[in-house]
Amino acid sequence: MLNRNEMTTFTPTHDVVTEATAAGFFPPRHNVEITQVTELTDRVMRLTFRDPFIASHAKPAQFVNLFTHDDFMLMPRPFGVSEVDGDEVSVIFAVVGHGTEQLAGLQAGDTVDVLGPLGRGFNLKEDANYILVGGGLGVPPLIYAAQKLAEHDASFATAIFGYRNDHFAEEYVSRYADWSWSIDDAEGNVVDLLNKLEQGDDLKAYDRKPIILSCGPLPMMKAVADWAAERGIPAQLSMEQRMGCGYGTCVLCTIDTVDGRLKVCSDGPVFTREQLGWGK
Amino acid sequence: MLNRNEMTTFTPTHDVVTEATAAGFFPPRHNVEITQVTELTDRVMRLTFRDPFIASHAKPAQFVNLFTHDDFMLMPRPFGVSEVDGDEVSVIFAVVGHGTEQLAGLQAGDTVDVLGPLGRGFNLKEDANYILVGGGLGVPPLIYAAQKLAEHDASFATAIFGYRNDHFAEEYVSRYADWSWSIDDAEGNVVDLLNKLEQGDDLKAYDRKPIILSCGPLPMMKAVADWAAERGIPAQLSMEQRMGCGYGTCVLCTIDTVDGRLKVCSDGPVFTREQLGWGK
Amino acid sequence: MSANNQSAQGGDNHINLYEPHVWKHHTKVAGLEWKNPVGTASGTFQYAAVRWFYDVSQLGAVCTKGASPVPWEGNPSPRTAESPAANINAVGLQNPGIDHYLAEDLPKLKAAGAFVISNVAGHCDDDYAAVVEKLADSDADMLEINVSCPNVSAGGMSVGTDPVALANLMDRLRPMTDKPMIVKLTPNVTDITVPARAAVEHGADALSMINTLKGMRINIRTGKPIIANVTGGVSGPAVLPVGLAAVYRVRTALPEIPIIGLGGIDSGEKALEYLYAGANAVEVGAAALFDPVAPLRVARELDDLLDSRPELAAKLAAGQTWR
Amino acid sequence: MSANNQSAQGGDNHINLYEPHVWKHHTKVAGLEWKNPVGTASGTFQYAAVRWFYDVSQLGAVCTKGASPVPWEGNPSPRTAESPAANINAVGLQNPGIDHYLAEDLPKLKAAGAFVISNVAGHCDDDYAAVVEKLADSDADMLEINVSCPNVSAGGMSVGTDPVALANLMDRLRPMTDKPMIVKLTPNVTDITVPARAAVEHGADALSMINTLKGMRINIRTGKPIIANVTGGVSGPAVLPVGLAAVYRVRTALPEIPIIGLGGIDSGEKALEYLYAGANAVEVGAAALFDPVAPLRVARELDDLLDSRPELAAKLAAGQTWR
Ligand SMILES: Cc1cc2nc3c(=O)[nH]c(=O)nc-3n(C[C@H](O)[C@H](O)[C@H](O)COP(=O)(O)OP(=O)(O)OC[C@H]3O[C@@H](n4cnc5c(N)ncnc54)[C@H](O)[C@@H]3O)c2cc1C
Ligand SMILES: Cc1cc2nc3c(=O)[nH]c(=O)nc-3n(C[C@H](O)[C@H](O)[C@H](O)COP(=O)(O)OP(=O)(O)OC[C@H]3O[C@@H](n4cnc5c(N)ncnc54)[C@H](O)[C@@H]3O)c2cc1C
Ligand SMILES: Cc1cc2nc3c(=O)[nH]c(=O)nc-3n(C[C@H](O)[C@H](O)[C@H](O)COP(=O)(O)O)c2cc1C
Ligand SMILES: Cc1cc2nc3c(=O)[nH]c(=O)nc-3n(C[C@H](O)[C@H](O)[C@H](O)COP(=O)(O)O)c2cc1C
Ligand code: FES
Ligand code: FES
Repeated sequence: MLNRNEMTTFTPTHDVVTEATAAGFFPPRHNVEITQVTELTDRVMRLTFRDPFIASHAKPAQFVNLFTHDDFMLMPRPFGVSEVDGDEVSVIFAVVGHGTEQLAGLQAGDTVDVLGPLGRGFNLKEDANYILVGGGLGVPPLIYAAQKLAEHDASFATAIFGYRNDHFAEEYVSRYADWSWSIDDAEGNVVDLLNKLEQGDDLKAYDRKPIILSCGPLPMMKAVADWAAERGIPAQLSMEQRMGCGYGTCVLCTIDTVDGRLKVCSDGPVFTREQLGWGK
Repeated sequence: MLNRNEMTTFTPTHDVVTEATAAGFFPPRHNVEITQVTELTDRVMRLTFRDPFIASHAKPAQFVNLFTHDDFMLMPRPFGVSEVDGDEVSVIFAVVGHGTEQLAGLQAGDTVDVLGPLGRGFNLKEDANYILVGGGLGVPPLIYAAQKLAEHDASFATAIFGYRNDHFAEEYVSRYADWSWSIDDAEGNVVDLLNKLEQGDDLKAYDRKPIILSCGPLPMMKAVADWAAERGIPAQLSMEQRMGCGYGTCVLCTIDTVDGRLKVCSDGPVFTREQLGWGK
Repeated sequence: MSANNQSAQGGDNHINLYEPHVWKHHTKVAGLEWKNPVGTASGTFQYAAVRWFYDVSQLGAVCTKGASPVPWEGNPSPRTAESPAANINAVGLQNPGIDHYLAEDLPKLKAAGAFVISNVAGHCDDDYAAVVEKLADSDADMLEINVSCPNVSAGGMSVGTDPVALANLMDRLRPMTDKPMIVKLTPNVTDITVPARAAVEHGADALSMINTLKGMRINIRTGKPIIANVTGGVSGPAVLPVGLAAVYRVRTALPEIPIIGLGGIDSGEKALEYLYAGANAVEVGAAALFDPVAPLRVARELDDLLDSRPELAAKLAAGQTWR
Repeated sequence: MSANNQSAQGGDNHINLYEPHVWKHHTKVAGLEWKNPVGTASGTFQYAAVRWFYDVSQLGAVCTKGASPVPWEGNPSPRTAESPAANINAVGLQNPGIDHYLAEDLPKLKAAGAFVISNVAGHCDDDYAAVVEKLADSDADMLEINVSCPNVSAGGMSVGTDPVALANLMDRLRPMTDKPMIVKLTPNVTDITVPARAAVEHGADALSMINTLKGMRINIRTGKPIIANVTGGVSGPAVLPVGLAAVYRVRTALPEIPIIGLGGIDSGEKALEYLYAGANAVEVGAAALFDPVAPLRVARELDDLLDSRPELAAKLAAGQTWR
């Protein structure tokens, strides 16, 4: 796999991460080995790469910039970390354009350039019953949230996932969540599930206060924020925006918040419903 | 190996050659398998690919456009065919820049995009004693000339090659040439060898009229043309120029001739010394 | 996915360009029908070279190399340099002259069934007039006046950057022929709508844009420019966004004028972007240097992409545009 | 060669950016010494983001995001689109305003040991004057007046394309400070030497070029522009030849004026091309979006490349240029 020969005279490899961190710096873009690529369902891929630094530092809802091997496509492709296993990091992504098409064609043994982990993740400090409400390709970061929450005895994770059709992430979330419910477009939506949860009095399961973590399509997140606001439940929402750099230097990734235009990449991607002015 | 995803929605593969030729057309740029890559000497590579069409049609001094897998480098890299074996075609090239650097990194099993064969080759119709005078990376097309001449009982080939230092092509030329002499910069130049040939009365060996075929650095070819002109020996010289297309459509590759500015790619690369106005 | 199978859109990744094809989506430029919206760009198409690779009558149009009143020898070599995702050229309009064009090139193209746009080059108004006069009675389907070549010192781009000079030129050329006249514009101006307006107000039936961007590369071994002419014209994928913005802007300023969009097109998808930006048709230039069949492939890809865009397709067929 | 070992020049393919490095080759811009000829480009460098990746005092200069008299919110999102070998941006100069800049950004950068070029943004002459007035007594090492932003409707690029407006602006700003004043030029003009001359004749101590090229992309699923602002500024490797030609041309027209060259630099080799084109120094922009350490890497690569070019290196150190 050859690439970017003319762009830069070298691509930092693994040892550069070590050097950067030893010198007190965050690792720059560097080249890592892909260990597994699986197609979960039609045009949804799970890609795993070896990166001890990201593996040991990534927080849920933080993301990594992946770069294609095609020099026409210089810009980063951001993906939420979906799982960490030892020094291996996984992302789950849908093939929606030229970049993801190409990443989907990579195989174990190939390499990929990566920068990360980036952004501010979910705040999981409170002991709570975290309700992870995900839709479509918003699901992957919530799997990682479930994985991290599983390490805390004092918090619980209830996953509520909505899918277009195939429930592609069930295998992964079921590894970690205390409860996991899912629904697809033919059956209804995640707010239906939230209502059921409330009716079954499971919102405050384990005697913990509920906190919603959500990631998914904008209309879904707005509905979830409304739902949470009506009940006075805190909600942290992970946003998406087209990015230039992913690490806060270019101001290309803003969204409108009550505090003005903020950067999704470094002020977010996680914002509270209050910051977004949603659910009023 | 992934490339050019955004550039074109497909790269024609081998069957396209079949389709094109069946429809009466010359094959477009297409993707072929590399079967061998060898380093002959420091930064001189021999690359072999499987291409039945080029293998059966290429004439000596015709060239092929190779394309890198790096989308920053869209332009063709032209190389003279240096040998054909069955349906495999070889080129020999020096690593002189970013494109050849990348081609040098390819391995057997990788693929490469190719267009060809291109240009007008040497005229080998006359029964003659062909003196192949090559310098440096002008040697490869002359190896192929020797290979083709070896198929003709009525013509002979004497190879006179000058190298910077390592005589990297001896193994190949010795397969085909009736005589082969070589020299490197420390020892002298090809005109010295031509003089020796003349002194030894080997110019008209086998009772055939001598015809010079030459390819190499400009000063060398000019000296060879002068030498030939003084003796009234015909000389065909294979020229180089930066190219845009390689097949005659862009007029980017001209050289000055007595007939005006002609295209190296399709009026040449072979020109007679008379056309070039050399050796007067 | 491997390099042998490089479909980027998950669609049909093997179009057989050599099977007979019935074009589904036509366009109309200045009242004339093109069998599909894709032509070749001037200077990147020579029939003698291209005929071996595909049937040129399959294209919407072929636009030929700029012809001058007498043969021109162009610039010295090297004439080209590479740049990321781009070619830089400094041909300087080398061509064998209009008489040769009329005797050799045009008849062969017409005999092959091509729809021909004859590109006109000049160093001064008299040059342009001399060529247009000879083309007036020819078999050319459309004329394209190149006032935008960055590689010649006189004429060429200087006319395209000066709306008054352009208006004068058009006033002179317009009465000479009834053939539709396209004016080809340069992006090397502060505001491309200024020459666009001048051309249209003085008789242009259509506009084409963009010609190449002025650019250069330097050889870091010698510290000298790679191209003998120092600068050249940048084309290829790198210029795509500049061409799209030019078309979009001119379409906004002049809602009615037919526009041929070009610059950086190497796929049906990119051609489609130009149509959405407001072009009636497109041309493929540098991409044909890297693969001879690129224009035909773009046409075929576009023909398929238009299937799922009936509204756009209907507008094009009626001589209207998306915007 | 594998992807793990991507040296393109066969040289040392592993520069350790984190080891202490003694810069071998300096440059001088408008009389001020830079420890190496590489800076960051305005709008692609924010200390709060970059400080985690490398020691910013290692660069020749850092040029900060354009500051306006009051906070600006910039353009709506999406603000960016990709293009072959390029980024398109339409930030529209979002920034927290000069007071915030002076209170927060500049002190931190100076404390970190950076050589700072403060970029000045404005919608009108009063805006520019208000910012320059506040910067006059600041710790900024140089000022850069951005009259070339294509993403704001008033001011910005319009001043940079109009030599009279530019002259008036400079007449107003020049007396306000002794700090060296760089004027940043746009390539979106017919002849870049016209604003260049106007700037220099009215007091600019140096010129920087190029700002971004106007461009756009369209989403073929919706038929609409990708960027909310419709057009944006193209930067990255695709614009390299345009930037080189601009520097070459201005250097020819104005042999003495210090020039900072930028546009498409992502390697020491490309930086070197700018120096051979006649620049005294360079800046790295879009490349830093794709890899935070790009400017430092370019500086290190260039430092090595200059070893074998003593004549060029000596000229730079003396404040002269290659051409
Ligand atoms: C913080 C964050 C986390 C994300 N996590 C995931 C994830 O876990 N799984 C997943 O499938 N997708 C995720 N996305 C979306 C993902 O980044 C895009 O689908 C992907 O970049 C599309 O690339 P492409 O080349 O296929 O599309 P193209 O449309 O060809 O890309 C063109 C350009 O637009 C950008 N772009 C296009 N769509 C988006 C988008 N929705 N968001 C941001 N940039 C976009 C691309 O990055 C690229 O720069 C995330 C986005 C963000 C911002
Ligand atoms: C007809 C013909 C036959 C050739 N045969 C051989 C051969 O058998 N073996 C061999 O080693 N070399 C041969 N060359 C030269 C070879 O094409 C160049 O060395 C090669 O293109 C350099 O590519 P690069 O990317 O490494 O160099 P770069 O300098 O990085 O290339 C930049 C651009 O300049 C072009 N270019 C650079 N040098 C040359 C050159 N000398 N001739 C033409 N284009 C050039 C490249 O093709 C590319 O478009 C031949 C050239 C021609 C015209
Ligand atoms: C080698 C070459 C020669 C060209 N010659 C001409 C010409 O003679 N007349 C003209 O109007 N445009 C000429 N052009 C410009 C192209 O027609 C086209 O406007 C430009 O290249 C942008 O399109 P592209 O990016 O698809 O190449 C030439 C371009 C190239 C690459
Ligand atoms: C995201 C982004 C923001 C920019 N903001 C500014 C700015 O505020 N002021 C300015 O003078 N130039 C700005 N520029 C232009 C760059 O400084 C530079 O001139 C241009 O991008 C070309 O260089 P490059 O190809 O190295 O990016 C910006 C460029 C980018 C990509
Ligand atoms: S993507 Fe650059 S600041 Fe967010
Ligand atoms: S390279 Fe195009 S005509 Fe020769």
